[in-house]
Amino acid sequence: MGRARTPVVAGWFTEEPERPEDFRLLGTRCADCSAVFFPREDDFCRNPACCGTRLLEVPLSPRGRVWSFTDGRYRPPAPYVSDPAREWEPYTLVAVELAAERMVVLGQAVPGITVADLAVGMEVEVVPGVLNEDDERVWTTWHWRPVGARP
Amino acid sequence: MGRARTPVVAGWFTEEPERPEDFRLLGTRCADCSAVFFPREDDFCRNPACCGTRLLEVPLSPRGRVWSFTDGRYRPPAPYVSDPAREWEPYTLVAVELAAERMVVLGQAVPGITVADLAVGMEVEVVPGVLNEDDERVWTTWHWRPVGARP
Amino acid sequence: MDHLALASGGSAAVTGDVAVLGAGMHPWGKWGRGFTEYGVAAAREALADAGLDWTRVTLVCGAQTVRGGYPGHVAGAAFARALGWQGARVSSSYAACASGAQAVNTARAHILAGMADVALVVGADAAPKGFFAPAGGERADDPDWLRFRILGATNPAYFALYARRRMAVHGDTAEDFALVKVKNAAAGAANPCARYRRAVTADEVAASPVVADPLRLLDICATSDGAAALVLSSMEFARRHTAHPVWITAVSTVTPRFPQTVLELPDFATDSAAGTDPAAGTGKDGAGTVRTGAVQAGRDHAGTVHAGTEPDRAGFRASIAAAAYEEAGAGPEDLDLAEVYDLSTALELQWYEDIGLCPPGDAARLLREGATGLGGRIPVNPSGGLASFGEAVPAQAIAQVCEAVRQLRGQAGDRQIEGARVALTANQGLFGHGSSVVVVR
Amino acid sequence: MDHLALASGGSAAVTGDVAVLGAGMHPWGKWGRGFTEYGVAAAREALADAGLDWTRVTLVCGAQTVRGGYPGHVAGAAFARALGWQGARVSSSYAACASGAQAVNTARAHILAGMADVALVVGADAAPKGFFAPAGGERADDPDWLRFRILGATNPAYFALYARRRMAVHGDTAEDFALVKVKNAAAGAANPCARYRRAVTADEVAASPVVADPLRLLDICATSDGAAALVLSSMEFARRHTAHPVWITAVSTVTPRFPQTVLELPDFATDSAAGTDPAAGTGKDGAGTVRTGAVQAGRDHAGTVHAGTEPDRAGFRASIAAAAYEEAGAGPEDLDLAEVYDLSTALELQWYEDIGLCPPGDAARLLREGATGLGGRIPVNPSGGLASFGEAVPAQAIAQVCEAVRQLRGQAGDRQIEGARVALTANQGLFGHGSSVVVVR
Ligand SMILES: [Zn+2]
Ligand SMILES: [Zn+2]
Repeated sequence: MGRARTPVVAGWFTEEPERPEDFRLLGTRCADCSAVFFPREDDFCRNPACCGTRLLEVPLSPRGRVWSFTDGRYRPPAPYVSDPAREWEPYTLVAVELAAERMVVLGQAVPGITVADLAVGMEVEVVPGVLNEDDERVWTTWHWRPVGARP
Repeated sequence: MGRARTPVVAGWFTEEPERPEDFRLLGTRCADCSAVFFPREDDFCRNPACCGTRLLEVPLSPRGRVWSFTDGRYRPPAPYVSDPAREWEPYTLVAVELAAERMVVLGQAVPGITVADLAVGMEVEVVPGVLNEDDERVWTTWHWRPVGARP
Repeated sequence: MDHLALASGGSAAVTGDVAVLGAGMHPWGKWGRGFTEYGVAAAREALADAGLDWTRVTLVCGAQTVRGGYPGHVAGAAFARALGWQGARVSSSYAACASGAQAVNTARAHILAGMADVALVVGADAAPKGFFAPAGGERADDPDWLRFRILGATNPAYFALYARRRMAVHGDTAEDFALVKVKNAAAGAANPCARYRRAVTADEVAASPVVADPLRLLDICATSDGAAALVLSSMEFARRHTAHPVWITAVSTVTPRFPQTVLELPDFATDSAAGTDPAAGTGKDGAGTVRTGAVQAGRDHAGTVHAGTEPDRAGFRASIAAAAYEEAGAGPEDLDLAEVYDLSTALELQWYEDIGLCPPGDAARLLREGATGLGGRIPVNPSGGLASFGEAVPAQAIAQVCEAVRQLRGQAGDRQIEGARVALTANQGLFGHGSSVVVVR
Repeated sequence: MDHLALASGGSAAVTGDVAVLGAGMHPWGKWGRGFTEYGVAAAREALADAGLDWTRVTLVCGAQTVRGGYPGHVAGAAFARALGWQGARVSSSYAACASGAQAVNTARAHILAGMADVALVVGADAAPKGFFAPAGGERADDPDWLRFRILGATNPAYFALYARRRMAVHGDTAEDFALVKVKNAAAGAANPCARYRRAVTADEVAASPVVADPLRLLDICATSDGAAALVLSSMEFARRHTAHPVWITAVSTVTPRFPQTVLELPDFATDSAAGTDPAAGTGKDGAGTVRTGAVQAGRDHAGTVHAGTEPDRAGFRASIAAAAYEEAGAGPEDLDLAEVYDLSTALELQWYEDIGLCPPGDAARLLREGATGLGGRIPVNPSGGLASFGEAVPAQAIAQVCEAVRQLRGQAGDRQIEGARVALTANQGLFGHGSSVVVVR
């Protein structure tokens, strides 16, 4: 302990949820036209028919369905952080369709989930995760986990 | 000793002159139209009226006259190499007009020469110099020195 | 074609054609030289092909590389200087994979405006090996930097998401993808400018390592050095200069429409379609009417999933081609060949549908029938495509036009499509860029 | 004006004017936000100024920043997305300090070609503090990287070489240079968009530290965040839309001519004039006739040196303005104001001569007479210039046009030039770029 848990990017998800199940991706919603944005837009609404500048933080739906998925069998280049001394462990990427927002959001799957565990249309939920750790910080992120999979 | 003397850029000047006075900047001359280039062009002649591709190495005139000069009172950013732990020592830059080539070539002045030592029109000559040193190499370059100034 | 209407706001009416007087390329490969040298070689070849002296050029349009430090040494100026400063106007365009077509379009606009009569368009790159990666530094406001930092999502990862989606929605198979490679490798073997010039078998594709499931190494295009150049002119100049010019009748440079409902590089998410009615096209009714249509996902007996609230296809890629067709006054039925951006084998299939060669979901069938191979009804990527070239980003869209020009002139050698008269090129890049060019004779 | 002839090859005949319907800016400063936000703010202001909805725009032309990783997030697309994807055509231009004018010119070409009727031009930057520096990495083929590596030659070093040369050749003094700063600071104090808005005295300039002899900190422009935008349209659209548009009648985007005999950023040397006859202009006689004219240097009683084989001035900067004058069918005598690129105080003086306000060598006299100050015969940099703004590279050339528009419309407040009808802007950037725009009402 002692290393600060730090979001890899500020304001994109609940930083310190009281309970893990309160964890959410955070977007913004235009006060004028209700358009929802993730990643968040804080200055200008991107609806071309709207000149809104009041954008309010809004949690995204915690669950969605797999739109597609893949994995990374080779080490990605920087700024992705990985230990070059260790053998590369593929990670899984999931694109998830959220019903209420009618949008697709990308994320890594929780560690241990492989492409063999996934199918298009499967229900998944967002959970807090760790992207990488260094001497000073534990960099936190969001992960997608199939509903019903063991934590 | 033992650290290799290495030109900071290959092929722009005589690397190992037999005598210091044989040191020259090296350009190229188009075999078709005689246009001279510094820095060297090795593939295509840049005279718009010429399609030449045979470019032959040619030494530039060793002397010229000061076209203009300045200095650097603040530490330049990387990739200029300087020791951030040491107080910044201004260097002097000289733009020199070569008569035969009818061109102006920029370079640092030899260490110790300041703007107070220079005037537009003054005759200067090219001499070998050291740009910086690191653990493995002595990086060599060209310097301009007023004719008659002590080496 | 109902998607034509999608593009009407962003594209103009037919305003005139420009002539292609010359085309030139530096072969693709890994040559270890600077991009400027490749570009000058291609430019000199294009000028020689046009029978025009460099000093006759009044506009140089460069497509920028993102490499090489100071933005690609500012491509247009780098080429103009290397060819020999002669006072011509200059411009440099950047639009990711569409950069080359944007340079073509800038030249076209100048010519049609009467601001230039002979324009030289050049794109060249010296690409690094391996995954494209963002420049160094920390840039939390740069989506391209963030996708690597947070997701490790390389370009092939996105291609793989699209491929898996096609497998789920349309029933495409890994064998279909491999067949694209087999087809393009066969064509590339007949192209002296291609980097890879040998036949590839389906077994070789299947034996190559998985890069991003379901895509294997031979499903994904490499990164290459290369250059391509075109000499363009006004109709008037062309008619005086040559008896049989080839014409560019359309260049589409449209952007997406909000909400952009297909996940694009380098984004983390699509736009939300809630609150707007995609059917309205422009989102003008977006005043608070949040729609919460439930996602419906079902799996049929073949394992094909019918999922999602949005049709996958009414998207940006289709609108790119639609704008080109509209501007050219032509349609998919008029094409004799197409050059499309096969960043992956699966993406080539997507393009069949997006440029209207077949209905959504039918691309693999078209491929299996041999319709898109050399000798087929509508050859796609007769050059060999990115599969045979590898990507040299700013050169690639120009190289597509070079292939069209050579085919329409009957100069394509063993890959010649007999009697070709109409060609379309298409590509898509990061950050909402794409392009499509129509070339005719 | 004999230098007009220099540009005739590179520029086109007068082909038509485009209207400026709207101008907008985000104030310059150090705000700590992203460039896209500045650009959107400027764009929205320009659209509001034009009285046009964003969805009415059919072409977005971005001027790229070199910062921000993936080339400026590809400026045109970044602005189009942030304003809301609506399908418009897009382009992104890069040409160093001339980027903004190139974006204006790309918009103009599209409009004159009938490919767009309403175009939005945007440039924005979020500049780092201190010297501009090349991106990381080792690039022995990149002249911009090499000049830092080998010479430590920053941009101010080049400005200082020009300043010292003027002192030697024309007898300009450090006091003259300071007077430029005093003049521009006085104008900038009246400009709500300027970053520095207070009067500066000659003593303050003289008391500021030397950065690159003979230039002091207050002789050299800072680096800033900022944005500027324009809404342009066709003549037909403008006449329907507004009673009193302002017109752009010329945009010069010419390149140098070989041999380029003035040392330019980021070069190590000029071209050699041996082997070519500069008087011939195009170097077409370059077939081996090496001339070896001796350098003659002499010093007159005032310490002024008459040195060198080439006239310093028959150079690129003069040809930039000459092409603009030719295209606009105007000359320096027609100008009511000029906005020129005062990267350093001394460079502003150089521009007086290059745009033809006075003969070579007379710029300091013109300045001392007060001719170029507000209230003078021909005010230069009534906006306050880079001295008051600091450089936000892709925005700056657009901001110059914004100032011209406000002056010509009579909206310039305390810095208004009465009855202004013709304005010229001019700048020069690295790698053979420069631009000049003529705006009239
Ligand atoms: Zn809104
Ligand atoms: Zn030559």
